[in-house]
Amino acid sequence: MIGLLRRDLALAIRAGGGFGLGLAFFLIVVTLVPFGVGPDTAILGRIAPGILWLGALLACLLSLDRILALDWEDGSLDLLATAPIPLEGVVVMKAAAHWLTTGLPLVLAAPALGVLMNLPGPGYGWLTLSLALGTPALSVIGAFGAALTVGLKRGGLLLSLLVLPLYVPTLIFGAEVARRGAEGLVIGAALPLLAGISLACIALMPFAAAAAIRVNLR
Amino acid sequence: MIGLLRRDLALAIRAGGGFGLGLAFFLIVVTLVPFGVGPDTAILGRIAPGILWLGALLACLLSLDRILALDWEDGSLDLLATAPIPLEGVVVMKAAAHWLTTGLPLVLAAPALGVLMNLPGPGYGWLTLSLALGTPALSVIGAFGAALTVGLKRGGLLLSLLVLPLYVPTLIFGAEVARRGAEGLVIGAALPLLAGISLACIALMPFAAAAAIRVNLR
Amino acid sequence: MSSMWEYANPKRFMQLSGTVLPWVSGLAALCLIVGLYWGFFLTPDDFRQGSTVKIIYLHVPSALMAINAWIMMLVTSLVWLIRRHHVSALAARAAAPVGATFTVIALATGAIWGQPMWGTWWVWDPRLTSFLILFLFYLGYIALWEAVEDPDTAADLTSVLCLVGSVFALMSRYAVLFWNQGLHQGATLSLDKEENISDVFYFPLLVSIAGFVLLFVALVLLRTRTEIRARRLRALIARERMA
Amino acid sequence: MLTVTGLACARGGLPILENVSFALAAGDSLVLRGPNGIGKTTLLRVLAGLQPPVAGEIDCAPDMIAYAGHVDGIKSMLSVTENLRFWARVFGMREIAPALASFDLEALADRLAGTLSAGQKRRLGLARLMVTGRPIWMLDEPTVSLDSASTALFAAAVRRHCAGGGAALMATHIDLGLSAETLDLTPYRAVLSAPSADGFDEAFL
Amino acid sequence: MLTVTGLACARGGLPILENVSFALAAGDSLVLRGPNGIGKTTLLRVLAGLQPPVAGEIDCAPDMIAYAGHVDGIKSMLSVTENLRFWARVFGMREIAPALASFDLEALADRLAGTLSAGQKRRLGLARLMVTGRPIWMLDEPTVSLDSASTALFAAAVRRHCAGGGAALMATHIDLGLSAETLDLTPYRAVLSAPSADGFDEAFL
Amino acid sequence: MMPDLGKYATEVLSAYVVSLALIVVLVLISWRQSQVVRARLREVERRRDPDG
Ligand code: HEM
Ligand SMILES: Nc1ncnc2c1ncn2[C@@H]1O[C@H](COP(=O)(O)OP(=O)(O)OP(=O)(O)O)[C@@H](O)[C@H]1O
Ligand SMILES: Nc1ncnc2c1ncn2[C@@H]1O[C@H](COP(=O)(O)OP(=O)(O)OP(=O)(O)O)[C@@H](O)[C@H]1O
Ligand SMILES: [Mg+2]
Ligand SMILES: [Mg+2]
Repeated sequence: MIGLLRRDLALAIRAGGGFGLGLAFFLIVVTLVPFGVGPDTAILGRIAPGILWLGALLACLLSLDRILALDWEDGSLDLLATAPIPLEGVVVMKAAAHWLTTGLPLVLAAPALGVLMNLPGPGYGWLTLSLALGTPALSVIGAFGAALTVGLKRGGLLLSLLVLPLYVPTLIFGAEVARRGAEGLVIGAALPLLAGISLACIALMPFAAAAAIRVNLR
Repeated sequence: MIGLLRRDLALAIRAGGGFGLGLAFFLIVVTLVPFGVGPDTAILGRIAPGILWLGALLACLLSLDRILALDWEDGSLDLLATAPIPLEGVVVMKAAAHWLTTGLPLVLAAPALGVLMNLPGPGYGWLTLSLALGTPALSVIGAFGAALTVGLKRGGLLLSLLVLPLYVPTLIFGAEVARRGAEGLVIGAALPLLAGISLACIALMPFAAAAAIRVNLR
Repeated sequence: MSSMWEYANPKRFMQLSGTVLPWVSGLAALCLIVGLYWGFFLTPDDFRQGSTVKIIYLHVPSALMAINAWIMMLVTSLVWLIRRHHVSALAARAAAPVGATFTVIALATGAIWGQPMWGTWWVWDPRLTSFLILFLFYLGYIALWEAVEDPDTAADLTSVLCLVGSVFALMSRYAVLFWNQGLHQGATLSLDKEENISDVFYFPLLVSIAGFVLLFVALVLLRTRTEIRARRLRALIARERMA
Repeated sequence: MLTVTGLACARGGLPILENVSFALAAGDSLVLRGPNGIGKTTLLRVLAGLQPPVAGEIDCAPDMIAYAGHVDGIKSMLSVTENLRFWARVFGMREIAPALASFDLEALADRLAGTLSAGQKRRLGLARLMVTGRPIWMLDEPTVSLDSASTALFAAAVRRHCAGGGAALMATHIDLGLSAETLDLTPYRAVLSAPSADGFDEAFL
Repeated sequence: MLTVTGLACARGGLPILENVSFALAAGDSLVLRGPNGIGKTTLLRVLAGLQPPVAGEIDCAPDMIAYAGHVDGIKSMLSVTENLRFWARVFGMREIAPALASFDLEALADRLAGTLSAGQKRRLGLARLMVTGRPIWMLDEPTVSLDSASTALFAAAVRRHCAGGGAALMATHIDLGLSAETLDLTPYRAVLSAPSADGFDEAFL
Repeated sequence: MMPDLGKYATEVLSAYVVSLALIVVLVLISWRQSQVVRARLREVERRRDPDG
């Protein structure tokens, strides 16, 4: 299974800088927001936590279809399904590779982008923490979505459509933690709830995803 | 060439509702924003034109890699390149199909979503107009990006990275028109500039895109 | 014999750059040390900006070179597209990370300067914004080079991207100006302007700019030599495998 | 090793093969034949456990089968060695040298798999079977794009595998030069029973 | 119709074939042979104009060639008829019935192409050639996955095409039962001249 | 020796440190790459042509 993780990381890096690209997309989204919204720093500061969370979410989303689609196309998934490792393990490893190449860099880069968005001072720590807790859930949920849509020739759009509603709770609590942090309020229940969602997703989603893959291979 | 357009439209519709999906993504992004940003209506109204434009842009972006990648994978692009229609024409038709399935529905749906975002009254007409003028440029620029990255197995991310900075002028002028419209200001030069960018892109980009495809097929 | 294109031949280029490189590097180091030392230690504080003027010796040269590096890439890309000299394409590839680094330096020093001057690290000022966009173009350009396997294909695609990108970078510049009138300094270095910055700051700045230019040239020469060698290495290995 | 009795398979909701029975013992190799569209691919996928059978029994531990389909599961951005080593790890094996040698891939070992020609890719796909360490090979048109020398390599590899106590089940249209039994699937084509006149039974059939 | 003189082609920056010369007249069919990786696919792509030659001349109007590569350009979400009709429109033709008939596709005409078996897909890919209306067919391993009956259909289609004044150039490893000339590419493998010792000439070779 | 930077010392110093660090890193990376590629090329050429 570690072999699978290593291969996926190698592929992500070799196939054009897996690490860099998610990050670059995040940077771009954050850059584009002021063009849309206007350069007023007060407003930008207000919406910064939410937009940073949304940007992270979209950066994750955009790379989701790589989780399984390539393996499906070249037949690797058929072969993995008949290999001596459980499909659940395959899903976990693929989600982990996705998180390492997309989620983790976002967590590390978020403070720098916070500067661009005039995030208020106390927000930086909370933003990073909330992303660190929340992005694993995004990757696992995304793996489930990828499993549902694997084999359908429809580009990422259907996948996004399925996955985005599932992202809503994570987004709400994550952005809430970041916003309260930025405004200096008490964080409250949002943080444990966010952590809880992540843990539950990591524990349960792989089974759903593996079941979906089995159905799709049929 | 019309045959190509018709085929692409048929494929978009059959392969999982091309029309619906871009729209649905737009809808979801726009609904997620209040979760991220918080439900304050005054702020939402302020940022509405910008967010709607950004949502449209991202919805376009997400479906870009379908413009050429599928045709590359199954060999159709090789065959189209040896067919008696010029590659430039192929690019135009593919961009047109993309616009019809993604840009046009967004234009039509934008007013409805404006309501969700508390877009101020006078903004609706201008938002629709700016999207109608701007989204064709998004599709053509996207086709160029797709041509650059066709044949690279790297999912949509590299494509986004290349295309998003190219979207900046269109986004700025488009959002500017929408914002000024919403705030009841004079629109001024932004509108003709937006139209000019769209026209220039439509006139010139297909040549660059066709050149990139030729290089990639080599 | 006298054609400048001769140096576009890799062999001639390797010879020439081999002899020139040590001199350029030495001169670059000299100018940088002199310029930055002069600027940092020997200039007075500005009456308005205090000691922060000293940042100008890093900020302005790096900003200038960040733009000029892109222009150089544009020219070499055109040469590659028109005359198909490999050295030209490889020089563009070699220059991109250097330009990107200069862009980062300009952004970082500007941001650090902004904190005391404007009270914020970052504002969406046109000059700053266009620089951020330039940085994005660098990123995309470098990513495309890395992503394409075949070197000639990569050269062609990145050249096309560079051309199209330049046009869009210009358009973005105007769009951004239209969108927001900013806080940033106007051009104070132009020769025909009345209120040029005073000579105390001016001369060390010039030396420092010369240092950055030479540093750029030296780095591009060095990296182009590496790229050429890597190309040959690739060809030789492929050939070994075929045999 | 593998015993199939009364197997029926469906594809796209329609039954296509019925009542297939055969047995494969250690050392056997069996060639599936039949016209295009008879259901060879479907049968192999059912046997490999990728798809449930409609009826009948497959008597075989699922971890004995190494399946190779129409596409090869090759990553074009990894080198030939890396591709093989990955599959070896997944199947808990170590050695990839014999696989490289059997399919004459040593010269290509460091090439990115994406730069191989069609036949070279297929050789790599077949070499993967040798690093699974599993006794039953199930191959769907293994010799597609192979030239005669490579086909001979493949036949030799199958012969060695069977001699070593393995078994092979292959669907193919061409002659492999193996002394294998053949099973023609034509007689097993499913006959659609007339749907029950009053409609609507459990499987809509 | 097609005359090739002294052609050299490269792949991945390396020359692989040199000095290939042949001519194809109306009514001719020529089979390219050679071991895996010799460069058949590359040669066909060069001739079809998808890739520039390194040296040599190709004397042929580019709009005379219909190319069919390793993959078929079939859209799985369109039916067989829709796929064919699309290509017919692109090439300015009308009739698709003869193409369907020649490759025995009538029974499958309304099926989505994605639900065809490997051989059925390939038949559809070959049927596409007939709706291009172009005189020179260039085929890269056309009979992959075809059973013997379909191979015979294909051979008959080629024979009819050549009898009607067309020509065909095919790369294949198996015997098609056509009375075609063959061109073995093995002797044309490019010999790499020793690279200049001090390196760095224009092409880095 | 050290000029008095007044209340902006951190800003000025950090600007210099960041810029010089970036420049040094870039120079080092370029230099290392050049050495690595040069060594590998030399090795391949020797392998190809042992006496030359
Ligand atoms: C992240 C923030 C900043 C960026 C990206 C930035 C970028 C630039 C650029 C692109 C130039 C133009 C070089 C040229 O075209 O000649 C420049 C020049 C200059 N900048 Fe900044 N800048 C930033 C912040 C600042 C700040 C905060 C100050 C001081 C208050 C400042 C002062 C100057 C000065 C004095 C020049 C020289 C103007 C001239 O002579 O043309 N910059 N900067
Ligand atoms: N989704 C589907 N709906 C209906 N029929 C289908 C579907 N998918 C496949 N089929 C049919 O099932 C049959 C069996 O296909 P299969 O791929 O198993 O054939 P095969 O024997 O492998 O043929 P080949 O030699 O061409 O590879 C074919 O007739 C095919 O047309
Ligand atoms: N990017 C590349 N870099 C180096 N060599 C390559 C590259 N792509 C292909 N080749 C080599 O070029 C040669 C020609 O490949 P080509 O696909 O033309 O062979 P082919 O004759 O069609 O073989 P097959 O019968 O297996 O289809 C092969 O040896 C292949 O390994
Ligand atoms: Mg089959
Ligand atoms: Mg081939």
